Amino acid sequence: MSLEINQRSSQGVSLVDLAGKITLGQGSIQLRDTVAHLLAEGNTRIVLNLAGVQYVDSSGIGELVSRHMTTRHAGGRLVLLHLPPKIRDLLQITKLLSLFEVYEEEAAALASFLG
Amino acid sequence: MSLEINQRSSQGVSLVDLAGKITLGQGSIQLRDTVAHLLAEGNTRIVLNLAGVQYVDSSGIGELVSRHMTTRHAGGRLVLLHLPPKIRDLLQITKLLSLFEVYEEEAAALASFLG
Amino acid sequence: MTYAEQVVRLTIDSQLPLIDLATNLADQLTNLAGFDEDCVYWINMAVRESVANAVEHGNKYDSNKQVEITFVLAHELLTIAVRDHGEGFDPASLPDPLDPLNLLNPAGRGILYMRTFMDEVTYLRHPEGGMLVTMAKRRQPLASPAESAETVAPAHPEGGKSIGNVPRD
Amino acid sequence: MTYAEQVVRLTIDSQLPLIDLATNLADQLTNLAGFDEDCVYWINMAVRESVANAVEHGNKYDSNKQVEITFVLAHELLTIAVRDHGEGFDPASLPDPLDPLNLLNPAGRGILYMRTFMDEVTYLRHPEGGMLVTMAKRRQPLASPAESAETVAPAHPEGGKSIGNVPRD
Ligand SMILES: Nc1ncnc2c1ncn2[C@@H]1O[C@H](COP(=O)(O)OP(=O)(O)O)[C@@H](O)[C@H]1O
Ligand SMILES: Nc1ncnc2c1ncn2[C@@H]1O[C@H](COP(=O)(O)OP(=O)(O)O)[C@@H](O)[C@H]1O
Repeated sequence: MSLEINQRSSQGVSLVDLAGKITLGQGSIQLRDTVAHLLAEGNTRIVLNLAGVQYVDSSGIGELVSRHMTTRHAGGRLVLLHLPPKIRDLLQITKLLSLFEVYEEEAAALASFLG
Repeated sequence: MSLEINQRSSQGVSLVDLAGKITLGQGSIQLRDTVAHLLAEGNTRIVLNLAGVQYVDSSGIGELVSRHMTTRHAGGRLVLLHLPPKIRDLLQITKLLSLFEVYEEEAAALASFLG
Repeated sequence: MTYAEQVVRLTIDSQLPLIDLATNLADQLTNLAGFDEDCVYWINMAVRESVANAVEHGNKYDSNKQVEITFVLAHELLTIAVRDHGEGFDPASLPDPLDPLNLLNPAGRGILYMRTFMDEVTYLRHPEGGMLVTMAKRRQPLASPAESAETVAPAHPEGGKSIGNVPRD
Repeated sequence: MTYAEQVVRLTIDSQLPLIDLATNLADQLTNLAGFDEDCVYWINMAVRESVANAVEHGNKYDSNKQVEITFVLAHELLTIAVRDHGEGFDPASLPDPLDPLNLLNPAGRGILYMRTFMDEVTYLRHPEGGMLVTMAKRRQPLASPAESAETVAPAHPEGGKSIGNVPRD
């Protein structure tokens, strides 16, 4: 598998640990399905942990945008944790960085939902 | 470099530690030059340590045969140490295994010169 | 390594899993050419985007149509040409992914990334049909003919960012 | 992965350092095809030997002449064809490297290795000039269309030696 996905939950927040590549085809589809599944079960507080992601293509960037919007439309929030520098560059190039809430600490990402 | 070569000497025997690939071109040429250099300096007791060699092509196998013969013609002996299984297979396929003295222990390879 | 121009071409069927073959080949050639780690990464991505477009939009996943990726490694320049056998398109007609109205689109950013990571990107309709994308990246000229490719200085020895023009907000 | 036949072709200039591109591509395809580790290694070597012959004996290191390596991954068989643009030769006229008189020769073992590691090797003079070597290796048929390539059983699940006919003395 090019993308490995592990799910945890903590304090009513769903943590999705991603590792590998989010690219056109398999990777993007897996991410879409995972978020759809969480929302369908009423889990609308989502942290995507990108620590293990080495590679995202334009399809993957589009997927992050779409998952962010789908979650918002479901009345929830999707935030990013451990954004690797190269993916940060990609978001910046396409003026998307300000769209996302980005955290460097898991505790901070979780705390953002307790406000 | 595809082939790394380190030289040591012990009890009047030259030990040549090889790591990487012995293939057509650079790798085969480096091995040839190393043995030529040893023989030119009168070092005719040679142990080739192949522990770090992952890959030998037919050119490299030919090079081993030629270096064995050159050393013998110079009145010396060239033996092999730590022959990896795949290279053993290659020598066997071409009926060359019995040509070489092969040792699994450095001490045994060195001792073979003390007879 | 000799200093003649080196030409390498890969032809693949229009299948997504085969795109990795093109990006891995790109990595080997950019490493051979002495590009630094960041450049290797971004050129890889430009190759992925262009080959993905050829498979997806050009050949429309038709496995009987091929994508040809040609790498030309010259003294000062790496050129990568990607050819498909689709209907072609007019790049001038594309929506601008940086337009606020398009920012949230799920797609449409690939060509922008290619233009950002490569020094030059041109789109041409191939005279025999299909699209031909040509991307070029300048390399650090080799120091001296006596040196081997392994000892060539990285393309960006100052270690700075290799992205040409990332907008910093 | 789809189950259609996959065709991949690499074209390289006749330079020794570019042979690695062909063997690395072979590794990716044999892994994708589900061959076990030993098979991957020996097929790699058959590719190296055949491409080295094309560069050295066929094209005689003429950098203006190319070598084309075509991989066809079908359901039951991986076929690898190597084409050069040299004068060609008659394989039947070659000295036998296992003849006691030839055992100590510095060269002449490449084709024997190719024949040992592959299930079939044929040499043809290409009608348009040059030599065409075609090598085939049987693969374990894919278990079920529902399975992805990643879960395919290795070609030799018993874990035995993958060399067809190593003489054991
Ligand atoms: N090789 C091609 N053949 C036909 N159309 C193409 C090709 N490459 C790109 N396009 C068109 O340009 C558009 C923008 O491409 P791109 O910026 O890569 O974004 P995306 O692939 O995400 O849509 C595509 O949606 C497609 O309409
Ligand atoms: N593609 C080729 N074109 C012309 N001659 C070839 C080609 N491949 C092999 N040969 C001839 O066959 C001989 C044996 O090849 P091989 O068994 O690979 O051993 P080696 O390459 O070490 O000589 C070569 O020496 C050469 O004369």
